[in-house]
Amino acid sequence: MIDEIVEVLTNDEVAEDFFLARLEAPHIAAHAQPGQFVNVEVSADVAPFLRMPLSVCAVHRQISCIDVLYQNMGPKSGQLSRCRVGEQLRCLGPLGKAFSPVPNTKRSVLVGGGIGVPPMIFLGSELVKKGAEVILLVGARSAAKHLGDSFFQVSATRLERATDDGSLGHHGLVTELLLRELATGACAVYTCGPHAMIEAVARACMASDVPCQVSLEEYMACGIGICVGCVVRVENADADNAYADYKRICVDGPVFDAREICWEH
Amino acid sequence: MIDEIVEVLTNDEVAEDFFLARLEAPHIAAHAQPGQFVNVEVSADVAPFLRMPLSVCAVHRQISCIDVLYQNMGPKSGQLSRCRVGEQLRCLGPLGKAFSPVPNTKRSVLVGGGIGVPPMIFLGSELVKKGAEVILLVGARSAAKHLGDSFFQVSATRLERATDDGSLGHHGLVTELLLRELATGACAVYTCGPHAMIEAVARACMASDVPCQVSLEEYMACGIGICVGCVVRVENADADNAYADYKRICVDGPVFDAREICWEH
Amino acid sequence: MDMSIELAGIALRNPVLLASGTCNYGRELQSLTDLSQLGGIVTKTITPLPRAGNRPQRIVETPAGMLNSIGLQNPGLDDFIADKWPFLQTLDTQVVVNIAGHSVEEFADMASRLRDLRGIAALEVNISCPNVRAGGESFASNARASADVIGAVRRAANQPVIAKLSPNVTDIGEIARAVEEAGADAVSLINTLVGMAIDVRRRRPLLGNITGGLSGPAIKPVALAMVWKVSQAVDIPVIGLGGICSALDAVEFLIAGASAVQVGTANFVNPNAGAEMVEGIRRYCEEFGIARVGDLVGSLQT
Amino acid sequence: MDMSIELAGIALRNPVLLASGTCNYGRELQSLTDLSQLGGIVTKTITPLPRAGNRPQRIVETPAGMLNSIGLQNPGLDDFIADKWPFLQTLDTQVVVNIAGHSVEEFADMASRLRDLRGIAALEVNISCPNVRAGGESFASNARASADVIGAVRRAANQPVIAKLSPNVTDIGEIARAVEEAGADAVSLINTLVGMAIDVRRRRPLLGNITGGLSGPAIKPVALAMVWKVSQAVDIPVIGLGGICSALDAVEFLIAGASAVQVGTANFVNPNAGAEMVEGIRRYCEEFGIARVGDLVGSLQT
Ligand SMILES: Cc1cc2nc3c(=O)[nH]c(=O)nc-3n(C[C@H](O)[C@H](O)[C@H](O)COP(=O)(O)OP(=O)(O)OC[C@H]3O[C@@H](n4cnc5c(N)ncnc54)[C@H](O)[C@@H]3O)c2cc1C
Ligand SMILES: Cc1cc2nc3c(=O)[nH]c(=O)nc-3n(C[C@H](O)[C@H](O)[C@H](O)COP(=O)(O)OP(=O)(O)OC[C@H]3O[C@@H](n4cnc5c(N)ncnc54)[C@H](O)[C@@H]3O)c2cc1C
Ligand SMILES: Cc1cc2nc3c(=O)[nH]c(=O)nc-3n(C[C@H](O)[C@H](O)[C@H](O)COP(=O)(O)O)c2cc1C
Ligand SMILES: Cc1cc2nc3c(=O)[nH]c(=O)nc-3n(C[C@H](O)[C@H](O)[C@H](O)COP(=O)(O)O)c2cc1C
Ligand code: FES
Ligand code: FES
Repeated sequence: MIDEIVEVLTNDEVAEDFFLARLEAPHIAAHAQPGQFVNVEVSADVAPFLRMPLSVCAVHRQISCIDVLYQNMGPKSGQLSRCRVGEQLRCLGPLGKAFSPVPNTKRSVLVGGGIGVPPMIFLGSELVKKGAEVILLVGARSAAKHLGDSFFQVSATRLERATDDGSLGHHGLVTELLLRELATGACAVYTCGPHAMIEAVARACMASDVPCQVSLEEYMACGIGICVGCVVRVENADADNAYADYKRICVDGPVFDAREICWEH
Repeated sequence: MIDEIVEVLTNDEVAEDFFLARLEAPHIAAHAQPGQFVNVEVSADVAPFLRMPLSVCAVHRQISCIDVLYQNMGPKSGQLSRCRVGEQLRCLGPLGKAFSPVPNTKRSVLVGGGIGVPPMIFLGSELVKKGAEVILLVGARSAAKHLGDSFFQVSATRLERATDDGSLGHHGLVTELLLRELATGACAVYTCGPHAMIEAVARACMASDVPCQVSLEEYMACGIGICVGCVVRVENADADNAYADYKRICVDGPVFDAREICWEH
Repeated sequence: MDMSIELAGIALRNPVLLASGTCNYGRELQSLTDLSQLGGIVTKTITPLPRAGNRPQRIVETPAGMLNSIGLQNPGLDDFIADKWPFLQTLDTQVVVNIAGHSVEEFADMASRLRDLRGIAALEVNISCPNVRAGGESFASNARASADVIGAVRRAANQPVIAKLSPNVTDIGEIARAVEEAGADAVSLINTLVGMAIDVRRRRPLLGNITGGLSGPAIKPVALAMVWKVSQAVDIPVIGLGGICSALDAVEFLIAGASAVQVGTANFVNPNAGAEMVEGIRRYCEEFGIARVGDLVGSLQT
Repeated sequence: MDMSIELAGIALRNPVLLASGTCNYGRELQSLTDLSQLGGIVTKTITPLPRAGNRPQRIVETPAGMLNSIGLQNPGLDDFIADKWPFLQTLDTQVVVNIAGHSVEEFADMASRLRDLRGIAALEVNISCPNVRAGGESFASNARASADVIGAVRRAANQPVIAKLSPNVTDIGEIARAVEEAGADAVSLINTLVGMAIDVRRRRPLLGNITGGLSGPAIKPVALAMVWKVSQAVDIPVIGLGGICSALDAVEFLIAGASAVQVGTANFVNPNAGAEMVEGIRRYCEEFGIARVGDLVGSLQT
């Protein structure tokens, strides 16, 4: 993990409010694993002040690049979307713990939603490379909010979509698609997206004893474990050690085993 | 005076750290007089926060444009220097009181230094148009810090330069050039630049009873008289009214008669 | 969509006022904004006698804010009545007159001399300036001194009295309760935070007065926390200000418990900020189905 | 160019330390910066027993700053001694250990249990947390309570004692004098300002703990004014912090009277900020012909 000065090679709107940026980042490209993220300084000025955490969406080792896929929803993402090709940014990474594919499982089911899709794209492509069967389930509010098939080409052996309004794929929740997959046979599940979706996926998997790894998000300041701000409550057996009630998502995660997380509340 | 949305038509470095920007500003171009300024919102974000006051350097009524000439010396000017052609900015103006050319004086001597040169360029061109004899004296630390002759073509019948290091024109202070002019005969003097220069010019003129108008600068927040921040101490006859000790440069100035200003301290 | 607010007996067209010292006495803004779009304006602090204010430099920008050391330069009460008020009276908006003095008597004097002025919506009492008796410590930093001033003004005035509180205190809730007991009809907060900036080349303070008052977006979180705290400490209405630049900033203050807001430093960056804010608050209420802006006040769910 | 500083008997390689709670216990920064380039680091506050801290959301950005409500999540003294100290001891930089408790006794206990730990440069006492006896009001908001804590720690400790002051008070100079009399060897300021942010869509506080501590560039002018004020109020050395991001920010604090500075929130944006600052201060001194960085301290011309 280093604080790399990266150059913006491309930065284009690829779907409604979604931007894809390619960054020349030799160190990060060489080491990033699916589920890991980077913390990008989108402006050298005092506002926006904090860096912007972004999941690695793809790595292109031969050209020393990584891709990040982000939604324009506020000051930081807005600033990043205005970055010009050729600009240089400080980019800290790769950060956090990656997914650790469950050994000898032929079938992997990936469930992604919203800004949780990028890490699924990266994970899917790595699993496909290893010759695994990868079912990628993607949920969004409407067809317009879905990324085009091209984004998933190398990331899944089968792609299924769900929309709340039925404008594309399954009319309903992506978790309903998951239940079908869980019913059809043994598999391992990996998920990232809105908290409600992740929780539903985790509970479904735990209910049917399917291994499930979740990638969580929380507001971050440092991304490297020094502010203790980005925490999630975890199951803590040791009543005498309240310190272990919360873990830092940026260093102990963002990927956790579903059973580690304290889902109530 | 209005808060006009202006478009940046050009924005180029024209001398060491000096930028010339042409702004399409129909209202301001139609009304701006020499000595007046605009207050430009260089960023919509919270930093830089305040607007940047800029003297009008030239107006091009036929194409509804104004030129501003600025030095890159910090956050606001840096931000402005990065503005791209086609960008739109809020620009409040024209602001402040203009120079009021002294009636029936054939000879006008203009003394400018540093970022005080732009208003002299504008004033000079208006006086030359009126057929007056205009002697423009410009001072700077070194030749490199001087603007090229092209900037002064239409603004003077005679241009003289001074440099502290003698690398161009008179070796010494621009005020020494002024003394020569004061000695050669009747004239009216107009000046803008570093405070020390303005004060020397004002004192020299007052000593030889030559009418002198000075354009002052002070740190500004609003530029329209509502913050009472940009004040200068003036001669105040009325001992009972301390309120009159200070005047607001943005609305009562920036142009003052040299005799109005309280020069001590 | 009902934008009106009733506050300490003052009927406001909407909850947005311009803050004292950031709109002078109204004249300059005439040509740049429509003051009749606002709930009201608060005039710059006037003192019994004319004041010169502090020596320049009086302003410097800081991260997401600014420092000022104007020092209450103002024409004094006589000139205000003779020259400023006739114009202010013609405005189609509520005008709150902000006053300050160096002793309880000075404050009371001003209030009684302002009784006769028709059309003053309220007096806002700036207790943040130094108390000459108590060796220059500000009235606002002491509950007892604050109560003495407000009590005296309340007795002398025939308009609603708003106590303007300083954030430079250990417990602003205590001060708020003290002025409420002394008869304040409302409180407004916050005034500026004490701050400083240094010129590292000359190793001198950037401001002629060494320290100044910090305002602007930088202080918004502090102001919001204090407004929330005070609105729980007192029963009189709270007017919130401090770094409010956008409609959503204003909405945060209303939700935290403010019945109205004041726009200060934002006027310097956008002289039309107040009017634009009124429109933005209206849009927010429509989007979230709020019928009366008053329904937002203190609606924070904790 | 002599960058060294001697402060309350502690020899610092240079005047730049990392602030408590912004470098955890040092480990995480190892790979991202060279801690031996720094004057020292201050470890995150430890309490007698492990603490869970506050529920999330614990962080939110604000204009030129951020709010945090970590709530002193820490492993407690035993784990600190067993697990954190052995690593800290190996660092080639001064390590200041920051402690907190809920009663005077808890503070004193911790100090005595830390006597045996070899190599602690100093104790920094975080008196900003709530005093359970005095119904949750923070020690730091009361001169007497602050003095009681510092006095007890001073008697129990065998290292220099630094009192870390809160800015949320009426007169920080008074608190500083009180802890000086109680035996503090130095004071550090400022801790965070109380602040708040509201989610206008859900009309809820953005932080799980409702309010939080404001830090970052936004508070720099406030911190600088307080450092200047305190350095005139006391004779013991002052350590300045609050919004310091650049070398020139640090220089402002030294000129205002700080003998050393701490870098806090800036670490989150640039984990190498401290080391870069040391270089920047050196360049500043060279440019302005300052032979010893100590010559800058308190050199403000007013
Ligand atoms: C590990 C991790 C990986 C992420 N990966 C991606 C990604 O691949 N693509 C993507 O579009 N977004 C991703 N995000 C979210 C992204 O970092 C935030 O949406 C972004 O910071 C928004 O900032 P803003 O100023 O544009 O919007 P804001 O208006 O500031 O916030 C919009 C939303 O983002 C949240 N947010 C803002 N700042 C932060 C922060 N510093 N840390 C965490 N949440 C924040 C806010 O709570 C709010 O819900 C990731 C976040 C984390 C923690
Ligand atoms: C009436 C008037 C006309 C001006 N005309 C010109 C011009 O034509 N060309 C030009 O280059 N500059 C002009 N200036 C100065 C210019 O506005 C400032 O230099 C600019 O704001 C610097 O900001 P900064 O952030 O780039 O630099 P900073 O690092 O902020 O400051 C650099 C210098 O500018 C001063 N300054 C910073 N902000 C302001 C402000 N808001 N108001 C006044 N002074 C400030 C500082 O005191 C410092 O001395 C004018 C100023 C005034 C008041
Ligand atoms: C330049 C300036 C002058 C001010 N003058 C006064 C004043 O005369 N009386 C007063 O009560 N408050 C005065 N204030 C304080 C503001 O009314 C307001 O309380 C403070 O600035 C915080 O709000 P803001 O961040 O929106 O500006 C002044 C503020 C500024 C920036
Ligand atoms: C996330 C975070 C955690 C903090 N934790 C502590 C702490 O445990 N103990 C302490 O004394 N100060 C703590 N502080 C306060 C800082 O040490 C510092 O006093 C304050 O943030 C102001 O400095 P800054 O603006 O440079 O960050 C914390 C600050 C932040 C932002
Ligand atoms: S973001 Fe700072 S600890 Fe995770
Ligand atoms: S800049 Fe505000 S009064 Fe002149």
